[in-house]
Amino acid sequence: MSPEGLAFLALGAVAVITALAALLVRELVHTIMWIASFFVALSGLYFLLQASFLGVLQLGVYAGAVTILLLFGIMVTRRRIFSREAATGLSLTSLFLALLVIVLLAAVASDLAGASNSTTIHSYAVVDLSSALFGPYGGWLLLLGLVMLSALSGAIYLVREGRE
Amino acid sequence: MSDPITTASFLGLSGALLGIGLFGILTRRNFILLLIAIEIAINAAVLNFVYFAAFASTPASGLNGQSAAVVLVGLAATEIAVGLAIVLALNRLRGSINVTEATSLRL
Amino acid sequence: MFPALSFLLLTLLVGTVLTFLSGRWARWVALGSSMLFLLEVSGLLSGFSWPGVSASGVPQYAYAESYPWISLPWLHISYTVGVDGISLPLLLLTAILQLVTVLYSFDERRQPAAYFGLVLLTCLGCAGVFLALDVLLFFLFWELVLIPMFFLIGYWGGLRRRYAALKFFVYTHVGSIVMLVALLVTAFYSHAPSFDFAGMYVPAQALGVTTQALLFAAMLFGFGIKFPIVPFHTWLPDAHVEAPTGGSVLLAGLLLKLGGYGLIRWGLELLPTGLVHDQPLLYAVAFASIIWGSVIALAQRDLKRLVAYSSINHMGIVLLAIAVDSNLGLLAAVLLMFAHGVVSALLFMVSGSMHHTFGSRDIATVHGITPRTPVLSTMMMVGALASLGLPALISFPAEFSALLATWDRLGYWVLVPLLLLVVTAAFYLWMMQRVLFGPTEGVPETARDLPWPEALAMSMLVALTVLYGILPGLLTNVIIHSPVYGLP
Amino acid sequence: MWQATYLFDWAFLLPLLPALSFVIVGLLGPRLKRLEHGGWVAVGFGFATMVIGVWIAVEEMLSSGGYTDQQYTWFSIPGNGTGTFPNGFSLVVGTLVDPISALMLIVVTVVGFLVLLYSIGYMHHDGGLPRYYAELSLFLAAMNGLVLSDNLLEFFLFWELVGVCSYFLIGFYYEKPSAASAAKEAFLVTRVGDILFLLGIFVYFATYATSGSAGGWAANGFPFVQGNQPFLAGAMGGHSTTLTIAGLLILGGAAGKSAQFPLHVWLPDAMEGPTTVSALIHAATMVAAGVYLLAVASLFLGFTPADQLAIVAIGGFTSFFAATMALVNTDIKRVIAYSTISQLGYMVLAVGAGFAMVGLYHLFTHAFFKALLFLAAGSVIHAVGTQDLFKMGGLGKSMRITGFAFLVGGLSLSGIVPFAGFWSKDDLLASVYGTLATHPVYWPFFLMALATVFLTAYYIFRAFFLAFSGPASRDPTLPTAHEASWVMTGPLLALSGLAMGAGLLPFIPAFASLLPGAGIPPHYGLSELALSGISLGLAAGGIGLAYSLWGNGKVYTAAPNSALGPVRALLLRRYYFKDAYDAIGLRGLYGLSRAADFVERYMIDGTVHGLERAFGGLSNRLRHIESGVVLDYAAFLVSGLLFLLLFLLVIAPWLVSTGGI
Repeated sequence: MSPEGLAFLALGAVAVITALAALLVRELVHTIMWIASFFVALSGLYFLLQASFLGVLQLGVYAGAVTILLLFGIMVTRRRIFSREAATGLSLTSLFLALLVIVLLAAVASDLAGASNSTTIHSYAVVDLSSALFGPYGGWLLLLGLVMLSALSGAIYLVREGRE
Repeated sequence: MSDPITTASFLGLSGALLGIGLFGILTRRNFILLLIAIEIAINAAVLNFVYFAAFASTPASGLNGQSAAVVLVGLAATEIAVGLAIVLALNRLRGSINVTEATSLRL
Repeated sequence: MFPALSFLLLTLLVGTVLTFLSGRWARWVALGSSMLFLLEVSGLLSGFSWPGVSASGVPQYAYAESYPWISLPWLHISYTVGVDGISLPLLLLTAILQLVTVLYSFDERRQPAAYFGLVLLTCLGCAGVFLALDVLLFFLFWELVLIPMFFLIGYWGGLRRRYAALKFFVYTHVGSIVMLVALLVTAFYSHAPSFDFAGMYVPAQALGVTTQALLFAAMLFGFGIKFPIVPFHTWLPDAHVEAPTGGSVLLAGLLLKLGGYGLIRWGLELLPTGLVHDQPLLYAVAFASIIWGSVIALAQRDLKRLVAYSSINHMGIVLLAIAVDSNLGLLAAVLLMFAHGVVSALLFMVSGSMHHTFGSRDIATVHGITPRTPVLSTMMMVGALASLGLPALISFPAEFSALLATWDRLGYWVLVPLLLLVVTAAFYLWMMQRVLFGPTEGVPETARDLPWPEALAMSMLVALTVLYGILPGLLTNVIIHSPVYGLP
Repeated sequence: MWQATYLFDWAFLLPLLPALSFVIVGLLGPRLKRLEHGGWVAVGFGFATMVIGVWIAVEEMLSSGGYTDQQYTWFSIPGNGTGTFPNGFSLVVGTLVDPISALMLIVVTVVGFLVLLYSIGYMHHDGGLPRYYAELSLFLAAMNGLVLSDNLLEFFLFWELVGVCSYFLIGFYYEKPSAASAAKEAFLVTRVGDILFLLGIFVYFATYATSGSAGGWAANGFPFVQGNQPFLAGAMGGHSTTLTIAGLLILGGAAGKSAQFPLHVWLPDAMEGPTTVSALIHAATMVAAGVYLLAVASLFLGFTPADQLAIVAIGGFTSFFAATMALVNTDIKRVIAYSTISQLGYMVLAVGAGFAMVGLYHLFTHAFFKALLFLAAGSVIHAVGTQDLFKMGGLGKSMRITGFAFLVGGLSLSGIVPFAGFWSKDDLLASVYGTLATHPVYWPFFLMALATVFLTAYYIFRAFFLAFSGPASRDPTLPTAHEASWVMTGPLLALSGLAMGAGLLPFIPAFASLLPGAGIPPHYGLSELALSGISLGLAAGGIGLAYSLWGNGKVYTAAPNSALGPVRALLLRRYYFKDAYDAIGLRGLYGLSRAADFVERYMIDGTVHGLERAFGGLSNRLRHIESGVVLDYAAFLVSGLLFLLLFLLVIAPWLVSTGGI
């Protein structure tokens, strides 16, 4: 087994475990820790796939910014929230639904087993990606910017003072 | 043991992550946990993009996948921002961030 | 070539928009626009020459225009318009009825701009239906008719107007959905190269018997609700009774014709085999409508309701004439639609005038009006006699041809519509006996004979009734220029 | 130099001139006060029509049986080489002047003109005169058109038009509910006949269109003549069942128009109209149109023996049946109306027995003496203001001309030699008698007709004696009667002359050419003379009985408990036919209609409203699914995704494997 294979197995296992843990632990603050680990594990997977820019982006945006934001949200609502997920926890129906999705997706995946015989991983220079982003995908990027802008103003509107 | 880096294994991984995300979405009532579950599901999708970008038939088409992933990451971040704003507003209005209590959507 | 039909639609559209915008001058704008419309249609009539069927067996149309509208690899929708002998008389009817409706309602006080605008919009939609030769364009105009009529009933109508308007809308809308589905299935299932009539003509006719029969039955339902056919007719009496007079006139005179026209144009022409296969169903429905409409009319006290039910009876005869599928029958169907358009318009105007002259349309309470309102009485008499099929008036040649065609196909079954003619005569005569004759009762002192706009509008219809009754050739010579008559 | 055909080409003026008069009087009548509200205009046009009509008839006599046909296409469909009408189809209107239509022209235009003239005096005091003269002119136009029709369709067209004129004129006094009701009744009952007639046209049409020579009927509508030959009976030889049905349907139409049993009920009620209208429309012309139709049909279309029997039966029975009802009636106009039905029965009988021309002969004489009787009765009504015979009396002294006219009419109707009625009725009875040897089944109907001679003489002289004999009127409140002006007595005298002399006209060969057929002019052999003697004896007996019971101002009253009482009641109730029809119409049809209305409101609409409620309730339940909880929506979302996945992975492959797609 190649080192990449080992790394994949390890990172994949970490991702699954941390994701589950993030949703199942009682303490909300622990959740943040687990989800941060999950983001890092995914970032590792991206590096493994030689998508270094995305890996960095994942680290920066998710493991950094999003985690901080979530933490911030918990802190602000701290006083009133239950620190634990006090409600029912597992709903059997939901669990069943989710498992069914997993099974079916796995079935799709097994259908596709061996679909890709290529073992060469494309690696891209950040320059390539950026020229793609500002070239053919410029419109998308612009759109993203607009979405972000409107989301920003929306968020500000939502949290502004004096709103009953 | 053969090389575990195959399409099936990556798809299985992202499928499992999506399932975990969905599970969270369906069961968690804490709004923040809901957001986290959504993030897990989105990341499962991004993982797919990155994987197929890496094993695309041509380098150019691989760039497509990575670009989409970048846009997705951006969107997810935006979503978190708006989501948290909603959390704050909900917290202030209702004194609770239990999503099952916010039912004014109903007719 | 000058795009005459597009010009016509454009002037109609401009006239409608101007009417909506012109406030208290609306009636004059509407009148001018209607006159222009009639003038244009007269021009079309005088220059009408039908190009016939092309060498490849595809029908062609006079004044035809076609421009691509939506063009995708799998979807070709075009703006295609044209007329032949079937649509041109109905277009003429539209122009006539628009003019007389505007004239009749000339003194409308409630929101005149909106009222006249909606009347013109309804007629625009009807004209579009008669002109359109593309499924989607046809459907567009078809639905366009629905909206102004909904508002005409719902705003200017009688006491139960909301109920009536909603019933009208729901019924006809259900019909149009089924119709659209049937048309689309015809287009897709036959792999027609485009959605226009000429493109669908040959492929649709090549469809299998079962397919055609099913599609035709669906179209019978879709178009039949407009007809209306029993038992999907109950929207009609309510809509007529509650609608303002102008609305009733357009409803009976034009909207019912849309069903008949659609069934001929898109049903019979595209799916001839289906029609033949569905003939037993068609006969059953037609007979049911003829019997039901006539028998129920006898029990009505409200004049408008009575006329509404007699419309069901007459449109049943139209359906019968279409169902027998012979060139005489189709001639009769179009002629009868025209005749019914004129006569029912006259009768609904009479009902409307009766209502605002005597404050009631109840034939059981208003008696002996002739000495007080001779003009109104004369109009009522001519209308009733024309409707019961008196020779020298417009319905006779049409009904005669229809019945002859029925005899030709069905033999002694023709006794059913024939005997119901007696019942039709009975309820009209009874109505006249009660309302026109006998000692004067239930007539308020203030009752005055018709104001001039109403008298003028009705006189025009009476003149047409007599003119086409004596010289039906004026119409039939136009009608026969259509592919359904199988002419060379 | 006048060409013989010159005026034939102008035959279209005959319907056109009165139609013009209709338009002029109808539009300008109210302004023409000095011209009797347009009355004189109508009279003028009527006179012009009479001149042209008689002229054409004379020309026709001189042309000895020629046919002149002018056709105009009404509307047509070109043929397409296939289908039922391969050569296309055209409906024509035309004017056909042939012997019998010329004969009818004399009747229609002469009586029409005389009645119009008489109306100037008779109607003078009535309101609504423009309407009256306009409608009467329209009637004349339609009647002329009917007489000149050259095909069945055109015949039907004018047939309906005279019907509607009759409707309007019966309802002339529309303020009277009885008049309005009678008008409706007349229209409806004849409408039933019209429907049968129309179906008869269809049957003939279809049969001929399939069996006739190419380009025949289908291409030319429904013509009576093909060239100069009656043609259809031969052409339809092989279709006896169909022909029988068609003949019966034509008989139905004729029965409606000519008030034959069982569609006779409307004619007595039609007496609600002005007497002039009764004279013209309901005695001389329109009601005779049914007989004319039968005659035309027998000549050009042909009847099968079964048809003939039916026609004979209807005619013979009606003549007797109507005469019985006239025996007891107290209304002077209704007595004459029943006699009209009875006489029309004679004509129908003759046509059915195969003597169409003899039937028309009687139609011709009957038109004059019956119009005379009505106008004389009108003169009486005009003078005394009542129609009740039992209030009148002694009018013979104060109204000598009228009394004379009524007497002439009565004698003619009774068939007393040498008045017009004698010749035609005698010819008719003799002709029918001649067929008894070969058709013994006609015997009962012949005997009924013979008995009717007695009844006729009795009831018309009963009316005569009641009105004119005796010292004075029985009701002292009646005004003193006196003769009206020349416009009324003039037509009476003219018609009296015709009622005396018209019967002899067929002995002139030129005139006889208008009635080309067996029995014209009458032939008097030994058996005919014997039959004449019998019928003269019967008529004289009837007159004698009437005189003994009612003469010199007597009023016969039967013993209170005699058997005549219930019979009289039955006759006065008209054998309950009208009551039965009212029951069918009112209770039957109207009840059915009410029931249907109930079904409509509560079952058809009820179903719709039920559906509406069902869907409303369903949606009321379903909306609770919308809990507003975001997580529930998410669950729906996931379920949708699951469904799609299941479909793609499980259902679709399964469908493909089973060949479902």
